[in-house]
Amino acid sequence: MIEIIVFGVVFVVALGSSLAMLFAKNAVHAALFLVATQIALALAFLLEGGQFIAAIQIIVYAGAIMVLFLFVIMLLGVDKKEPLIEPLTGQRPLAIGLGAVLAAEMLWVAWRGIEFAAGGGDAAGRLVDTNQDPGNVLAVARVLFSKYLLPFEATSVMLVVAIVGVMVLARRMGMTTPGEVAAGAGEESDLASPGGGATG
Amino acid sequence: MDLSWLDAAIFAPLVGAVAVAIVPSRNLSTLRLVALASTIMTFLLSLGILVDFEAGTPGFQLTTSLSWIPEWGVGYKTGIDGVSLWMVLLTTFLMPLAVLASWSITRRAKAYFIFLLALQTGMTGVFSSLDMFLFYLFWEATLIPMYFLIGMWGYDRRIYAAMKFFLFTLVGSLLMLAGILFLYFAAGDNPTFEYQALLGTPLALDAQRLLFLAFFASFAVKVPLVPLHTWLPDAHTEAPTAGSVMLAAVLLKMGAYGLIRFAIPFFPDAARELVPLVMTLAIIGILYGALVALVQKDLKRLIAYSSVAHLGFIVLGMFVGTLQGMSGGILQMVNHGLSTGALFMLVGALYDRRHTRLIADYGGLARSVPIMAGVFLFVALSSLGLPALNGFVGEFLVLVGTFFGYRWWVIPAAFGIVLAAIYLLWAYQRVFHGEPATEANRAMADLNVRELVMLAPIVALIIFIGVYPKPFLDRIEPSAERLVQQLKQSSVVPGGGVAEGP
Amino acid sequence: MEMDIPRIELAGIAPEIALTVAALVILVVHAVLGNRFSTWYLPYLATLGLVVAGALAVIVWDVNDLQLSGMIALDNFATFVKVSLAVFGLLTVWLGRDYLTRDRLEESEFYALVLFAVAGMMLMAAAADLIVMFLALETFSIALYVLVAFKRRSTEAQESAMKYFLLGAFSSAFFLFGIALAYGAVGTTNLYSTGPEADSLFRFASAGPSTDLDLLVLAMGLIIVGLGFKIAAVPFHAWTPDAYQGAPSPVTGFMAAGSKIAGFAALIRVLDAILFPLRWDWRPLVIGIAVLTMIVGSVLAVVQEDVKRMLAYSSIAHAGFVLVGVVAANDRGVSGSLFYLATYGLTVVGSFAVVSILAGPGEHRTRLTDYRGAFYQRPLLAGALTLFLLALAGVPVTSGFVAKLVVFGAAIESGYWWLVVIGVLASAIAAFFYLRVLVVMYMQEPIEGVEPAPSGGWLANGVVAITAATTIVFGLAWGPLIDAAEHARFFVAGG
Amino acid sequence: MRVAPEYYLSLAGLMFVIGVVGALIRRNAIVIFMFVELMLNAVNLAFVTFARMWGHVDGQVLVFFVLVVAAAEVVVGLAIILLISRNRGSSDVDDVNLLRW
Repeated sequence: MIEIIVFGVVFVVALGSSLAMLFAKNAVHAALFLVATQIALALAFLLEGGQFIAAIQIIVYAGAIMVLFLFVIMLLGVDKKEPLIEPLTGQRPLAIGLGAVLAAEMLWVAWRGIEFAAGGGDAAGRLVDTNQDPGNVLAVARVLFSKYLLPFEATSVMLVVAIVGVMVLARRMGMTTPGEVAAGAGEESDLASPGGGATG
Repeated sequence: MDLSWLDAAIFAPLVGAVAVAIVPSRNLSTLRLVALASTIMTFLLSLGILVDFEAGTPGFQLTTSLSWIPEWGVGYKTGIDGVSLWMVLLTTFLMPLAVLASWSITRRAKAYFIFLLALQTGMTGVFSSLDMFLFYLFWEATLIPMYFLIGMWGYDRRIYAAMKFFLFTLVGSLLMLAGILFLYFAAGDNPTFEYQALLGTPLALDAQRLLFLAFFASFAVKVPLVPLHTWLPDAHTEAPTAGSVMLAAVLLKMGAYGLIRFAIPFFPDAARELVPLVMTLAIIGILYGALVALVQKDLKRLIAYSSVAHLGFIVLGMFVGTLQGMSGGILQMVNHGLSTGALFMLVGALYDRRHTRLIADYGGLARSVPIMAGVFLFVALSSLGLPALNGFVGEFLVLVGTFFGYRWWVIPAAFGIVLAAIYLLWAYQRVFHGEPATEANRAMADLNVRELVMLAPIVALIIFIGVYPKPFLDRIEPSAERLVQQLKQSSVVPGGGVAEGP
Repeated sequence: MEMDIPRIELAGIAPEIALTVAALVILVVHAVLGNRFSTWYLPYLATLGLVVAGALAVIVWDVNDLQLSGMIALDNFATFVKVSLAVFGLLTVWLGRDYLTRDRLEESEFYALVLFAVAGMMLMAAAADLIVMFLALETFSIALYVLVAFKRRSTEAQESAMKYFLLGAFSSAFFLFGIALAYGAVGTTNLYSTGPEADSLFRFASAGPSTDLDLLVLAMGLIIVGLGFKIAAVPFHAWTPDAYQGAPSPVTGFMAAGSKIAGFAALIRVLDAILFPLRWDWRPLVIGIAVLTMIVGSVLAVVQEDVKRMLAYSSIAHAGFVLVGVVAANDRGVSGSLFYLATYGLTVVGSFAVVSILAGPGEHRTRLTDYRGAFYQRPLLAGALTLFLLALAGVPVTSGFVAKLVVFGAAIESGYWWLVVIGVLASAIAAFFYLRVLVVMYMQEPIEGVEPAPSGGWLANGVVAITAATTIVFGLAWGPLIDAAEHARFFVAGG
Repeated sequence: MRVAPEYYLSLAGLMFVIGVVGALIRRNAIVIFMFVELMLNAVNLAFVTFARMWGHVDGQVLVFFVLVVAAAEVVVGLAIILLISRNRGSSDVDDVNLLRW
């Protein structure tokens, strides 16, 4: 019963904030609505037995990533209204039409597509059991470091790529004269650190 | 490695092209001489083909078969029969003359000769390929050198003409490529590109129709049949002399050759069905080409349209389904190559002297350049089919063949000959008779030694074929007979739509 | 529930590891040594890494295995793609060396990012699990976003990087949602069954219409959309012209060759191997995309005035041609597509090498009018570009022709002759713009008073020579390559 | 009493669609990027929902990967956006016309 009530709240908040993002004229407002959505989703994760995920959703997403967003928005001072001219004639109605079709498809599949018994039996109950013993974090860790070992390692490479990339980009910001050849990787850049921070 | 004279003749020009590439580009006369020597060498090699060729047998001779891409059933397979024999010889015969006709090319001569020699390999290869992959390779390989020859050394509207030529031909040949692929997979479990293995591939009638049209698209553009001919006047007019010569004398024949070598034998049922259509197009071509030629002001354009008319004759002969028609059509391919080639060379000689192609700019030349006038008249007479000259033999055979096959179609065809007499003689009269329009015409120099050397072999052959065509017909007829038979065979399988695929 | 650590078998990812190590070594060594000793050794390190990676990929030829808990497929299909990628990477590094020293850009990061990108692309080709595929895709995409913005002080380049990035992230989200739905449908993201009772996408797809497929079909559609962005298929191509134009030419060549083969490798594996039983569901979508891609790519290329932009549209059109092979979904289709991608990659890297040299320092000369009379100023480069363009147009004697032949052949074998007719007509349209370049280079005179660009270094010229040679060789003696492509089979359980 | 997965999925689907529409119709690069993040959030919800449906934690692990990817993307993406605004000398990052050919 609690799940139904909380889900109702989550549903309204998540969907409402997402819609509000669409209509927010101000980038800061949009970012804040996104934060609201993410917090609502964290609640949904809790409802569905994903405690660990719910926690990192708040910490990484709402915490690190969105802070970075807001930081950049503030830095650029884009707290102003967007021009409402259509970028490409008909792009807006086209996008909305496409969205409507996609939404219809999604809903139809959501209600038609999963009728077959996934996994059989009381699958959700099994997850509850897992979360009791050995507990959600341990269960996630076990799967993550066994079955998903390779993807886990792959993410580390990806993060290195992102860090190297940001270093390159950051060096392009300070550049004033073309003759100033970058002095190699030893020259640490301030902007490289958010890359590390967000992933930590 | 069992290579024949044929393979040597195909690749000798490439060796020549490499030799030309080595010569420093400043050294114009050496470039010319190397190119000339290479083409003459090739011609001598091709005489070896003539020696080795046995008259009276219909099949392919001097065949070479090498494995190339066994994974896809592609082989290097060459060989010739009575049809391709004369096409190959026509090519190798005209090539040294085309090089001689290129003396006026002084700008970027090195690239010019390389392209010209590459073109020769492509043309010879087309006529001797017995593997569809190889054939397509050579077929397209003629396209690029010709494109550059027109585009780089042509006249004012050369870029337009080169683009048009390339794109028209490419669309056609790409459709043919799709057709070749379809045929390739239709052949059975062991797909192959080999020509003789593909003959008689059973196909449903509607598949045959589509495939015939795909091949026909490619060849009809090349021939060209009205209404696909519009690239031809531009390309012929804008090309440099040697380009026009090779284009008219050989490249157009590739289309007619493709029709009888591939389109008809592969899809005889569809071909039979479409004979009336093709013949109608041929007749339209004869009349249309002649009528349009009548009103041309540009000498090269006039000859270009005369080609449309002549090729109409050739295709007519090939599709009437009689031995005379087929042999006449094949012989006429040679004849047209000789006479039209010579006409283009003469116009090129005129252009070199006066830098204009307009008929109105000339007049009264017979007095200043009597030899040239004489040769021009002679070649024109050959082209319009005067008895005792080569054109007569071919056209007469075509008309006889048409008469046996489709009696009433002879009338428009014969009318075409009359028109040819009118436009050619009228053009001759306007250019060489009357009062010289300008001082330049009065002071024009007659044919020099080089030009005489280049025209004399053609003149000799024109007379030879006109008087004594037997050596030619002896070799053509067995193959022609077989081609006529192929039109009468059937390879249709009942049922099975094309939609299901092979 | 005890943890079962997977057997650590590294054969499947050895090339990726080698590349990662090489990239890190390059970064660290350069960071330690700085610019004190010049940077001549960096391209050698990168070359070494790529050669080792290629060799490590080759030695597992004919091994048929799943490794690391079924995350990596060790099959000839992956090997073929990996070797091609190693070659593209090598050419890019060599070309990049020339470009970077000319434009005085930092080298170590460039090589490192290229190596990382190659590693990501290789992983994508070998991925036997959708999540690995996704991570690999993100790895090389991130590297490419940065590489596109690599030019210094070029707002144009940076804007194109942003556009590439935004659309790339957008498409990733589609891909990811597709993965989520596939996971929902099957309960795993794995493509192959690792054990007798394990579930996999393949097993599910093979079960046929008895199961409810709606979820999977939608997932499939979203995955196709996501990968469609990477291979630059219409209507997901909007980033391509800008990114290709804005990126440094070596990077553009690398994107066109590597990104395409990696994206297609994933697409082919998912569609032609895993979801083959569902081909009647995905074929209409892929056919539609293929037709649109061929036609739009060819038609829009005709009106371009910038050579790089034109080559971008040409690369879009080529994606359409490869899709024809994907649609065929037979053995010849797979091998033909691989052949196409490998030879197209070499040709396109070569064309961008020429473009890079002719564009001069700062890459200012890429407009069509800048190529006027190029043949008379740089005959060999112009000749090579001619060869590449003819190959792209599919003219015989070049590898491009054979590539079209095998792909179209596969489609005809599957009965899609009408798709082939559309394809050949599109390539005829496409020929028009290649001819335009030839016209400008050969049939127009150079502009008076404009100095030709300085000639490229020996490395860049070497890249041009190598790619030109392969373009000819694979056009005439294409037997060995098509043979290898035909042996590039997918992993088969128990096979 | 549990809420059926259909409801969660509907929410995920709708959020995803809003993300798509927003990314297509907005013009500010940062805002477009936020909509992409919204799409990724929808994906996370779908993963978690399916994880419960199948009764194992694999889906939750996948969310972890999505988060890492999102973080890496954000870092690079925002760096590019910052770079442009710096080089243009203004904060004007509007007019990202994504569908221009």
